[in-house]
Amino acid sequence: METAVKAQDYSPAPVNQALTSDDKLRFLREMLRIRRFEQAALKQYQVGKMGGFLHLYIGQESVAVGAVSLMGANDHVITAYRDHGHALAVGMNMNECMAELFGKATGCSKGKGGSMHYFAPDKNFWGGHGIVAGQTPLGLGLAFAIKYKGLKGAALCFLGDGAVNQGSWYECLNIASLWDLPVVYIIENNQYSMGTSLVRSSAFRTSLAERAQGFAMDWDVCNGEDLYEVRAKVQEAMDRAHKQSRPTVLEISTYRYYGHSVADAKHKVYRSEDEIERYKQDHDPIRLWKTRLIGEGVLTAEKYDEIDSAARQEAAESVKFAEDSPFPTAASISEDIYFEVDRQTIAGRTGKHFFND
Amino acid sequence: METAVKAQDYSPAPVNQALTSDDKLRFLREMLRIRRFEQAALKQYQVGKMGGFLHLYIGQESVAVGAVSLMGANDHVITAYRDHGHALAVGMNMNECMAELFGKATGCSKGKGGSMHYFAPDKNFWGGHGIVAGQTPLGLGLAFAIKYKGLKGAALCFLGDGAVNQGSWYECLNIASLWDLPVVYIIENNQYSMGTSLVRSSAFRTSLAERAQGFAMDWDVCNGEDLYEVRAKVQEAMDRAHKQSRPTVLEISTYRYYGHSVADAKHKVYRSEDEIERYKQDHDPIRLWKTRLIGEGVLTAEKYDEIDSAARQEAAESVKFAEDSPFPTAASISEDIYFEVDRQTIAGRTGKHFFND
Amino acid sequence: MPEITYREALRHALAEEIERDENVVLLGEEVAEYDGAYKVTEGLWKRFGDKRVVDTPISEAAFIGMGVGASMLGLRPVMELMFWSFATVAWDQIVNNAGFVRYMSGGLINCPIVIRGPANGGTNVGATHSHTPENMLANIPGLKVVCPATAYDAKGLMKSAIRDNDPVMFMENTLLYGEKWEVPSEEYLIPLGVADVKREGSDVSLIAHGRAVLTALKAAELLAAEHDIQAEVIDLRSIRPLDEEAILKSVRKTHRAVLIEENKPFCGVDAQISSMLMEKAFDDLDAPVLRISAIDAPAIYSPALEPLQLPRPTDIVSKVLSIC
Amino acid sequence: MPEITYREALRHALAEEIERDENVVLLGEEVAEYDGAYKVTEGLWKRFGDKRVVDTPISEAAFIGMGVGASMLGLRPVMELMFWSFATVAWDQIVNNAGFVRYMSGGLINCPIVIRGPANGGTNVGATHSHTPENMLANIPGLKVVCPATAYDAKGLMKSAIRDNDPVMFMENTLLYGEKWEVPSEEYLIPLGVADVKREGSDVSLIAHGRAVLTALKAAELLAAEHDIQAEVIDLRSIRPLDEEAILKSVRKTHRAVLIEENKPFCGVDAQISSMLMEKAFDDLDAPVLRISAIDAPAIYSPALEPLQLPRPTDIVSKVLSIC
Ligand SMILES: Cc1ncc(C[n+]2csc(CCOP(=O)(O)OP(=O)(O)O)c2C)c(N)n1
Ligand SMILES: Cc1ncc(C[n+]2csc(CCOP(=O)(O)OP(=O)(O)O)c2C)c(N)n1
Ligand SMILES: [Mg+2]
Ligand SMILES: [Mg+2]
Repeated sequence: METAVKAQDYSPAPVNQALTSDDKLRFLREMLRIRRFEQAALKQYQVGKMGGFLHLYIGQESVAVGAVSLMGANDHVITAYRDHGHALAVGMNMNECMAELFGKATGCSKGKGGSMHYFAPDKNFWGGHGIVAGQTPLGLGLAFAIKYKGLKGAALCFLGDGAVNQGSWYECLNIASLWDLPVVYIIENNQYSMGTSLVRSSAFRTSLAERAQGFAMDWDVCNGEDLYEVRAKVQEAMDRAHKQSRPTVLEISTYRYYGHSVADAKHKVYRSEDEIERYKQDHDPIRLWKTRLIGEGVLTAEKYDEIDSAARQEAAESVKFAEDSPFPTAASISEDIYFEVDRQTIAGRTGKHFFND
Repeated sequence: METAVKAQDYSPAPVNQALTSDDKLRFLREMLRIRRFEQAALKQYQVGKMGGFLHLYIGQESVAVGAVSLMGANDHVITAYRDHGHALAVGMNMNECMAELFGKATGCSKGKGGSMHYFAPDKNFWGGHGIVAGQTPLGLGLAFAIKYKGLKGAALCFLGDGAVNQGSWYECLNIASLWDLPVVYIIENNQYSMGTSLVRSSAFRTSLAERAQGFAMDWDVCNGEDLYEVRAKVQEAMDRAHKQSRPTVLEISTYRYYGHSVADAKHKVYRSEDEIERYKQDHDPIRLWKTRLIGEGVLTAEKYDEIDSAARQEAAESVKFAEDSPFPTAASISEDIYFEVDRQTIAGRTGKHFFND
Repeated sequence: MPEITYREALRHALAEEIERDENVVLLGEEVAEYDGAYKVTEGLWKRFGDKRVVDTPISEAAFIGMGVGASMLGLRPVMELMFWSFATVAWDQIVNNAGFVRYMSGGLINCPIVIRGPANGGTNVGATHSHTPENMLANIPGLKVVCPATAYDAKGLMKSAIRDNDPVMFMENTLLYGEKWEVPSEEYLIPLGVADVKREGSDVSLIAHGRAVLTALKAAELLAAEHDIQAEVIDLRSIRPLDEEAILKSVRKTHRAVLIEENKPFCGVDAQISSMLMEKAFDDLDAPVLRISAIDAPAIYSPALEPLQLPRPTDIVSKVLSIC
Repeated sequence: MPEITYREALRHALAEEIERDENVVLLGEEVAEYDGAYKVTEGLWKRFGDKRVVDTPISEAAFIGMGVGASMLGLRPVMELMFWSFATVAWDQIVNNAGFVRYMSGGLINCPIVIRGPANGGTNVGATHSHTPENMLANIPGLKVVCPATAYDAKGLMKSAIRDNDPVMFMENTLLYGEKWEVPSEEYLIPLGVADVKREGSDVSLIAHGRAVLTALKAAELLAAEHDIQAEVIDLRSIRPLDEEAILKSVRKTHRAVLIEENKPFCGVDAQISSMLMEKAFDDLDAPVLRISAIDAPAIYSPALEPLQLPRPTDIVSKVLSIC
């Protein structure tokens, strides 16, 4: 597999020109934090510290970090179940994320949501959604609310290359275009939906993003291995949202190194090891960014190791934090269902809300 | 309103060249039968002979008649709730159709389905579906079955210009294109979905059909006022289905003279009387066909009147038939729910199927 | 007190809440320029404009999900489903998004959304248009479900639903839109979770929700007039939260109950009520609690037959006589 | 008799029916080349090829509807939902198409389709992936609903479901896929609508379906061993059609019943069973029929907590002791 889009140099893009060395190192740090967090999580999963699914973001780090790096106070983000990257990128800390995987009370969702359902509304991060493409109407709603409130913002809504075949998304494209809603749909095209390659799941001409055209909506494709390109193209889309209140579909080609989830035992059957290796060697976004920054004189090998060690360290500490945290109490199973009940408002105290006896 | 597509002469198309005078008169007869049936139904609705909704097909007759005229033994058709035209075009008789509106036991669905739910599987007609776009996955299934059985056939699936904004249809487009299924989606673009004009419900560039392009599917637009054009364009799509097992989206512009349903009291508010009159004067498919056939020397004014009278007569008789027919028995409410119960098979006699006591 | 229709009562509730809170926005198919398919929102677009009353394409999954998303950011969308039947194409958004996002976020999020529209049989529109999903949606912890039977209740409950900080599924009835009841001109609220004794009685409790309440009231008249039986009629009004106390209080007084609903019987709301009475009023009952539901078939079209499919006063009378 | 897993039993049923009837075709996400997300269809694509075992895009609404449409033309599609939870995006197709098309066509059409997949909590996949919609779907006249608890039942019921000429919603359980039971090598069928007495007893009836049957069996062991109470365990197997006779027979013998299900309580299947017992076994009951369901909250993720949310043997024991 080659990434669908050939690399060009996007470093001259204004949004990249404006970056300081610190910014660039920060992106490296954020990508490494994601990768090390995921690796640590994988290890813990394998020793039975968590249940359910674990969908790793490794290989795709540039997408979340690049896109989220452009967010301002009125920009919001929402994604699917492969949500750890976006969560860390918006500034959630590893502790709450790892604890969530462990099902601990200190998790970002108090152990109630698990890997697929991270949330941080205070960081404009609205999840973490388990039903494929289920986040796409919600993302539309974020955009609707932004516009309704008269704010200059955008809703970034991520979805996968398999998710594009859920119909609700097309309903969203129509409404977004018809009503001029500031939503940016980012297809993270990692070439597979579970064990199904792109061409086995989707009929398209040049790209999936082109499907937006029939809705009179702007669209573009983007090589996700290059953080500069991600930033340049996402910025274009966000400008369109901020300045014209117009939506965009942006398809970013990327790749996942691991299986669909950790339970995916066949991911070296439906694609070759070779393919995986090639991506790691030639298209790894962290490796490419590192090379780029060294070339720019912003980074040294030592500095890289230092940042990487810190990320590993943070991940290790998050495991310890998760390990040491308490499980939710049994009583908490029945909390966080109704706002009114949780707050014990009059509404929450009126009538029977739960029916176990 | 002008029809979106300018008229060209499609009479030279092979499929039209092949027509005999009798064929041409038959199409006239079928269009008139639909119109007179609908007018009779309207009258009966207004005097309280039926309940629920009544969605009239008047103005759109050329679409159903033109498309259905091309069907062979292995071609199937399915549509939405505005289904009387298609039903009569496939050869259902007025009696069973009118009786269904009256809710009589002699109705095509024994009075159980009503106006929106006509069926005639023996005539390859699979309904009549009340949920907007709900027929589109079913139409896909007809195409799947045709192909599975190794038959050379097509599924004609009609939908409205409002229905295109139901997501399930896009899922169908993808599967149809991906799997080479012989389905023809015909958008009957009558410019309105209830009280909402095309531009208020849909974002598009040149047409709704163009949305198929992103799914690498052939598409076309068609001026529905001209029966020759309808036949020429539908034939192209059916050839594609028959010969290449490839799907098509064909958007046929048309117009409805009455409200969305008879209950629609505002249809001269959301569009002008002028617009309606203009269509009736300049774009009426029956009037145009009549003029055409007179020009071709196939029809005389007298012959037209004769055909029209027969259609009116048939409609009047169907009212009488419906009137004279019995209502279903109360016991029949509980029939036609499970095949196995209806046939009193062993499966149907095992366990409790109904829970009123 | 002025008499107004159920439809007007709803409209007044909507108008008052739009005026009261700038975050309230109405959305749905034909709700604005067309004034609503059933005219519940008549005049509101004209009065409040494009921003507050919004026509949507026929895209229930997207626009219901959009409403949920917008509610997460603090709007209070009131979404019209032209029929509750069309919830079938937005089921995921209702259940998984509106219903579960609070829980899955450990309480970080709440969705102050109202989804409203008619949910009833009896109008000869066939099986696809006659769904009554109150039982299914009340099965979902995280959702609230309300089924008003009168104009008075409709208005007071709607205002509470809009102010509620949880998602409320508000089920109206097209057969009631044109019916009139006394409704005060002054503002009032009816809390969710409080049943209403629509008629006092001592011999048997008729427990119902939605239009079945009116059927029960008619049955109660017949029972009094023809059989000297005083039936108490309890209107649940709100299915979740549910006023179990009111039900128990009545049954502990009458010792007999007949449950009436217009839904299909299997796992209907009344199955839940009956099982609750079984558990909590076993020793109070002098006879089995009986149920009357719609005849267990998809809604039939035939205008001559459909009235037979729904519970009638005489059906209730017979059931009552069988245990009294 | 050989012991095979629940998963293998299903697979054998599918393979046998594919061989028997050329109209049987399996469709779903990852069912073919990937061998199935839960490996139920493992090896079938290799064995039967592209035509009979088909991978679909992630488009449940379209492919379930497609299956219904194809079944109208005489195919017998067996559709896998990777999780029954994903039925939320195909609800319209299941209810309005599969459920109602026969009725609305006055009996002209039937839909011999099976929709199958796991429907259960207990695997720490969170609320969006833990739906148990048997109550909702059994509410729909026109649909059939089956919930096998053992490999033996799974195989026999699956074969009947595929041969049935009505739409059958077949709900499996991921926690059971790897469990083994004795299953004969010879062909056999288990009819829909026949409950199974999984354990005979005289003191109390434990009535359950799906995995809750196994929990009930464990509880019965505890009751026998520790409390000298002989519980009879009735496995409903099929929810609609329902074997009311078997339930009544057992309760008329034991005079006491506890109902157990893994669904949420409000309008669960056991609400229906309890209301039926209320009506038909009122005088046979020596104590109220009690229910145990999942704790009434969306499914919690936490692996430490989720086991507490589902009914446990000890929960059943306590309930039984409260009435015995
Ligand atoms: C409606 C629905 N159908 C199926 C699934 C099961 N499922 C979870 S992820 C997935 C694949 C999605 O692939 P893609 O959109 O490409 O995202 P990626 O996993 O590659 O990030 C599937 C089939 C689901 N969660 N929801
Ligand atoms: C899912 C769903 N939403 C809404 C409706 C109500 N409804 C019935 S027809 C209709 C308009 C459809 O317009 P269009 O597709 O253009 O078809 P036309 O009526 O013009 O033939 C609407 C909104 C419905 N039946 N189903
Ligand atoms: Mg992917
Ligand atoms: Mg239209």
